[in-house]
Amino acid sequence: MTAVLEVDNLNAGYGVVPVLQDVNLTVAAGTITAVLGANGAGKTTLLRTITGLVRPTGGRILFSGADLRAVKVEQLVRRGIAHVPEGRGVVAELTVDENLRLGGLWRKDKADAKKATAEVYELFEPLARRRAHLGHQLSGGERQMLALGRALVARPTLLLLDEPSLGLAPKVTAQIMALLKRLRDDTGLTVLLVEQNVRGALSIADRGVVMSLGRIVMSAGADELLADDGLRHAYLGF
Amino acid sequence: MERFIFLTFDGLSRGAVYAAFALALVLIWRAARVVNFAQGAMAVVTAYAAYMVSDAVGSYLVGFLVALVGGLLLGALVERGLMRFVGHANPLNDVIVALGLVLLLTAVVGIIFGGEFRAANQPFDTSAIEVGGVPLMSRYDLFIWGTVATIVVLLALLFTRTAVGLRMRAAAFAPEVSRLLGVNVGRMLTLGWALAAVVGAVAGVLILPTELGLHPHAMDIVFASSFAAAIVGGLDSPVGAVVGGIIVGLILSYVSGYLGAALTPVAVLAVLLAVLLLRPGGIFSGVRARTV
Amino acid sequence: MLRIARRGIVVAACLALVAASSACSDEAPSSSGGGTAASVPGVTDTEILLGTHMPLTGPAAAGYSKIAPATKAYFEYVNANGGVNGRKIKYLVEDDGYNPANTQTLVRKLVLEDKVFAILNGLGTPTHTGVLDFLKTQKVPDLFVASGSRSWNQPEKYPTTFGFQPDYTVEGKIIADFVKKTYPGQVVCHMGQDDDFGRDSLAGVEQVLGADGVKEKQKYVTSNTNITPQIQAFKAAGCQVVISATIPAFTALSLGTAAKLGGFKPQWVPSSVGADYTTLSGLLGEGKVLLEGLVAPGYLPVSTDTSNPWVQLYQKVNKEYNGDAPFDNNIMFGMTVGYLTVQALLKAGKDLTREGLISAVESGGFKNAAVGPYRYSASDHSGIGGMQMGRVTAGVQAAFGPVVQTDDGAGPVQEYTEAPATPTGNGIPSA
Amino acid sequence: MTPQHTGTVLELRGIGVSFGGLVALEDVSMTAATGTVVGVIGPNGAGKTTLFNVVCGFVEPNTGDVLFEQRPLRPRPHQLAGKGIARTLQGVGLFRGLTVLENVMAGATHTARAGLVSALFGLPRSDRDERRLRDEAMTVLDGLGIADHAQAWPGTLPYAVGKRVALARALVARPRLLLLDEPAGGLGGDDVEELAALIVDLPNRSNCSVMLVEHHMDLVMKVCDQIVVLDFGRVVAAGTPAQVRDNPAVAEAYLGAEVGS
Amino acid sequence: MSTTKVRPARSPISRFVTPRPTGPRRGSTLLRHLLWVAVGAVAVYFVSYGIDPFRNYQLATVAAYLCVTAGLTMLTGLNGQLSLGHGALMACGAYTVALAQNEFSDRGVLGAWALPVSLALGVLVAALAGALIGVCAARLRGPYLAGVTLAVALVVPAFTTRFAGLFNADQGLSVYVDPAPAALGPYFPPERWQAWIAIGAAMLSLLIVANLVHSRYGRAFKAVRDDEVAAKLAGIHVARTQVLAFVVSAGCAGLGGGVLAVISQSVSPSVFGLTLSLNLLLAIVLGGLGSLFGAAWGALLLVLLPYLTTQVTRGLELSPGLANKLEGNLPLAIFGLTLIIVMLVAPGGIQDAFRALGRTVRRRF
Repeated sequence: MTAVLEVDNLNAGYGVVPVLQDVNLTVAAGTITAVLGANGAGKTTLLRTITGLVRPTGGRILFSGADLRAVKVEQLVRRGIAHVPEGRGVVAELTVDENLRLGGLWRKDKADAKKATAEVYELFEPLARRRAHLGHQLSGGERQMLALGRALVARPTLLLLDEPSLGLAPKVTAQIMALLKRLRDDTGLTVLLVEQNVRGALSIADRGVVMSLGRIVMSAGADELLADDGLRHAYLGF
Repeated sequence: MERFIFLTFDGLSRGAVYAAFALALVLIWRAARVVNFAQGAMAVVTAYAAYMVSDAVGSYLVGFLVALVGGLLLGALVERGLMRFVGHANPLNDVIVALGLVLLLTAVVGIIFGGEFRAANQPFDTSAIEVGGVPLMSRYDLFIWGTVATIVVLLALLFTRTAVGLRMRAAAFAPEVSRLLGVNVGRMLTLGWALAAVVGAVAGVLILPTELGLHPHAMDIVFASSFAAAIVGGLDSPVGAVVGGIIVGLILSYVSGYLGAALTPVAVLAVLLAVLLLRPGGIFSGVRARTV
Repeated sequence: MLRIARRGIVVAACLALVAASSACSDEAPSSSGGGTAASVPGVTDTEILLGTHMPLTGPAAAGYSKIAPATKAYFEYVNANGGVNGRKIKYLVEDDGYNPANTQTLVRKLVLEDKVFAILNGLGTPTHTGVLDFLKTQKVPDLFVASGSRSWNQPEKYPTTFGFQPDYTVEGKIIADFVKKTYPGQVVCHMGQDDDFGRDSLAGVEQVLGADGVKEKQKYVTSNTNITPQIQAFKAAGCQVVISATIPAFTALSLGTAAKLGGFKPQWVPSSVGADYTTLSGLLGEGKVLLEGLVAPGYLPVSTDTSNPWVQLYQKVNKEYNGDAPFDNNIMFGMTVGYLTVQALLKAGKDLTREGLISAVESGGFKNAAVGPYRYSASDHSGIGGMQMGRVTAGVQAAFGPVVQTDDGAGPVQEYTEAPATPTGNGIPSA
Repeated sequence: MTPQHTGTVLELRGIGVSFGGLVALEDVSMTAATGTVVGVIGPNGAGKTTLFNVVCGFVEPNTGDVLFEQRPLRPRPHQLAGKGIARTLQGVGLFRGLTVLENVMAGATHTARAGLVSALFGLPRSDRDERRLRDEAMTVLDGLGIADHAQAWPGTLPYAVGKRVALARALVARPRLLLLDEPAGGLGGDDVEELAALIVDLPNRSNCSVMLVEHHMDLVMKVCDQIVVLDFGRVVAAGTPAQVRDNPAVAEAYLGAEVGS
Repeated sequence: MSTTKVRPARSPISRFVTPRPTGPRRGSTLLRHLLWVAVGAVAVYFVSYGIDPFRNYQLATVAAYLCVTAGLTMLTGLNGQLSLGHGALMACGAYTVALAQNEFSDRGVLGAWALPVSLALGVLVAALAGALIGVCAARLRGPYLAGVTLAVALVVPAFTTRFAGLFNADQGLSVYVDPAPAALGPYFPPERWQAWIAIGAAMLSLLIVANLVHSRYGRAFKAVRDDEVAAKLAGIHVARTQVLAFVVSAGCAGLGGGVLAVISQSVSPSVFGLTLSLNLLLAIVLGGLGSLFGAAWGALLLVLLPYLTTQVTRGLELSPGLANKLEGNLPLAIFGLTLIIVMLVAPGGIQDAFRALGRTVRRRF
């Protein structure tokens, strides 16, 4: 198992307020890693720092061996990293079709971008029916599908997913989790998943990482985390 | 009735230019959330460039093209060289820098070309075509309408049909997401300024022959009217800019014609209040976001 | 408390800064005027300091910004030839951008800081009106104000202020008299700027033609460049002669707009303020053919009349001392003001005082490029009283007909018969 | 630990809200007994915040009535504090241009007596009023254990302290009903424990009933006397924590079933 | 019953930030502010004796602008409402003072009380106009408010022309002002008297604004600016607070306008055009938004910057042709360039730059 992503001693913050402190994390290829923790623990900042939306104040981020700190945000998608940000990042003023086109605009291989788009419509049937609708006309579930679908148009090797279950009915959440699992199993996609729905996330994840106050306080196999009542209670609050 | 018809057509042809100029303001607002107070001064600079070239070459068309290219360059230059470096600690900083730019550009134009009015070239006959004794529109008015309509159509095509347009819209609405999707947001911002400056430059070249002529301050009043137009329509809406432009054009014409020229500023204020007190975000404002 | 303390300190610091930047503190009552020549502000054995305020920038600068440099150039010419009684004239020009707030500050700067001997040819009615009281208090000669307002002619209220050009009412009467005689029975209309310019002009016109002698009256404001509604109203009223109290830009705009409205071609008779052919043809570009047949009064020789000795003199000075700026009526105006000033200074004598200068102007009798007489006396501070009509023929503006004069009251318009003056040998007045 | 009041502090009857055709709340009825803590739970988008907004007057219900202390409430947000209702916002929601002390003093605005004239001229009346507000604010800050931060700017505070300041700003108004919107959001384990103790104590110590929206189930189960579960804008369950916990509908809607592999 | 224990701040930032003490202090706000007004007044008294009449006039102009910028920085900086129309509010004050003074003079009822009464009327009229605009403004945000207030700035000439009988259109009115009291001596320069009047007004304006800012209203202004929803929940009537800020700031503008009318002894519409309104905005932003100090810097800049740019360019020796082109334009270009550079170098304005400098110096030593 090779590491797709390695985070070494990462520090980051907003202004003078530190948010990440000495974060170390290794994500193996073809696995799903769940990042868990309370609001404000730094999970979202971790993802944003990895993709360069927040400038790290110290440490390294290696993606397939290359340091990401030197890579511009808009170049990441060309390297195979897709980030679905918090709140899903559907451009509300654009139509479903335009959102999906946006996902493949950077690609030279227009034919494959088209093919990928078609695959997304196949994968998420409800989207196909709402091609011409604007982003803000979609339901929460449809938006999540759109954001995920748009990321997949890029055919990424690493998918960073921030709270996909936010505000979704349990059934929809379950579908999305199942899809992630399938993508990992079928295409070898690597996923870094920030989730509050701990049970849902751990049920598909290979590893779980628990953050608190900007640090990683716990890192273990998903099964281990689910099984250990003490850990669960202390860090996950259930 | 004849007077009313006359004033209506007069207002419509003015409104067309206000619409184009308001469109330029809307473009920048949508791309960068800045009301570009330097729009008028920038249009003056490009108009002088167009004037110089078309005078030297003797072709209106060449001058027109110079204005287009000049606008593109100037817009990009202003964004790349200046606006990009303005701190956003407070949204007024953009306004102050734009005002500083107005002073600077006006003074430089004044130094190079002097403060005299210069006759602006016009490609067409400006005498009005009469219908039933009422002079309605001149060929030049039709040219204005045609050009403004072309701009609106081209912009619509650009934004809805092309990849660049899609990128620009995405970058304006959701810069962060766009970057994650590989869009160079900084470049889109530059392009937005450049496009807006082109539209402003065209509006400037169009309106000058109907105004006093070319002069460092030629666009001051046009800017004020067009800003009002953009606000009436809603700063986020290109359609609003066009409708707002026509509304302001008509109001100015009716008030000038029926109540006296001196009262036009009062009329503009009244229209702004009437519209904004009913719709605080302009006629074509979208749904208000949830605040809690 | 700390913040307040710091605030107090900085306020004090600000004030100290102002204090520190001040050159000196002058308790001497020099501003009250009088005294010997040695203590007269702005006058030394070698120099006379004059100041003015002009719009050099801003929307109103067009044309006007050329006046002060022309005056200055004429002074340089005089200085190069020995000056006035051995003193060279230094002319400080302040740009007020036609904003009265700036005029306020700049005129105070000229008087209080630069200590000019007199304010000369300050331009604009709204701008200059604001400094009348100040100049009166300071007893500073306020010569040859560049505007046709009647306000400058109030010797009891403002004893140091003098006008220059014929006021707008005088001009209105002269134009109306001409129109009445030349175009009898035609429908006459009036286009006026919506301020004292338009109002005074209309008053003069109606004085001659009667209130019902003007069929359609329209006004414009400089902040609204769409005057199509006004012109259409003239057309609808069937106007045949339109007298206009318009600045050049709006004269041009009126002509251009009228031409657009289905060939509406009345006889335009604009005020001299807005009738300079060079300026107008620049404004109209290819449309300058519209100026053909334009009739307007003037109080100075037309700048294009190269046979006129004054024009020749001024062109020479313009070439040598004014960077050969495009020669037009504004330069004529500026140089005539310079000439008149030198005349007045010479008349005031070697022992130059502010009171002396004022008496010198009040004693009158100046003759120079002006086609009509200067009316200066102790009881009349208005300027030139006569005008001559001019017409554009084949692209050349030329004077024709008699010089006429009148007052701004009910007095008649009558011919002025004295022969025009010519400049002395080297173009510098002698005592 | 005995409640001083009996009866209901807040009653909602058949509240319905829709935004442009989208139903946010449908026929929601519930009561909050005086001196109790009522929790509102449910998935995001279930209508919890909308429900708070109805009580606060930010959203006008299409149907139904709100009764506060048995009287109909036609709330306008800025009058709430004067009527005895205070609310905290999701996140921190502090005024970043005011110090902690000033933030809390702002919460007591409705109790100020000195008028504009005394303020304009800095009259003693205004000073007295200000000192009283300041003392009250300091007392509340002290009670929450954050008096040390009184002069700090909100932007420099640790998240947990910020949330506590927001609570202080609500408490300084001496509300009889306190609406807490995700008070535990972003707090660590210890902080949540302390918060729980605080909330439980409010009805006794401050005569203040509490209604809270929260995801943190431990907290909800620990502090609430009654729990209302919302899903898709409807009440799907209501009762004591124990009753709610055992309700299968709640587990399905909110707690989330595991994904079968 | 478990009590909460005090927890140490986890983040180390608080060590680096020394918050300025705010909120009420012991002692009387009025006395404290009066003390500083007195200090200022005494300082100015001596300064006004130390400088020549023209500096005194400049000082008077700075003070007149300071009346306005103090109110405007409160409105824009502390309450977050943008106004491009304060020039028009100044015009309200100026014309009221002009009409009142001339009326008093015509009736021969002038006395020491006349000027304060006229100025008070000016403040009243401007405050009423401000209330009207404020009620509209309370519904508007950002550029929409800017647009409406910009339109307000442009209506002044329209009114003076429409009611030319009262306001005398473009030409404006001259303002009768009593000369300095005879007790000050025959050679007492009128400019020094004007400076005293203007400084008195500026001190009053600063006093009132400072009092207000340090009261619960000042707190409400900032609360509304920072978070309207939270402000409502804190019991603050948002719209009323915004209108109040507008009214007080308009009153200050009216006072400033009135003082300007008095020191220049004239009023005309083009003084109060859009340029003035924009200049006022420049002043408060360049000075440092939201601080009374910044307002003072701004007022100083408004007077000194044009003066200095003209002085600097005057020294150049140029050929007549070039001089004709540069005259007037060069100072404007320098002015524009200065604005841009200051905004790029010190985006928080002068006051902020000084504060940062002070912090650095304190940390060093």
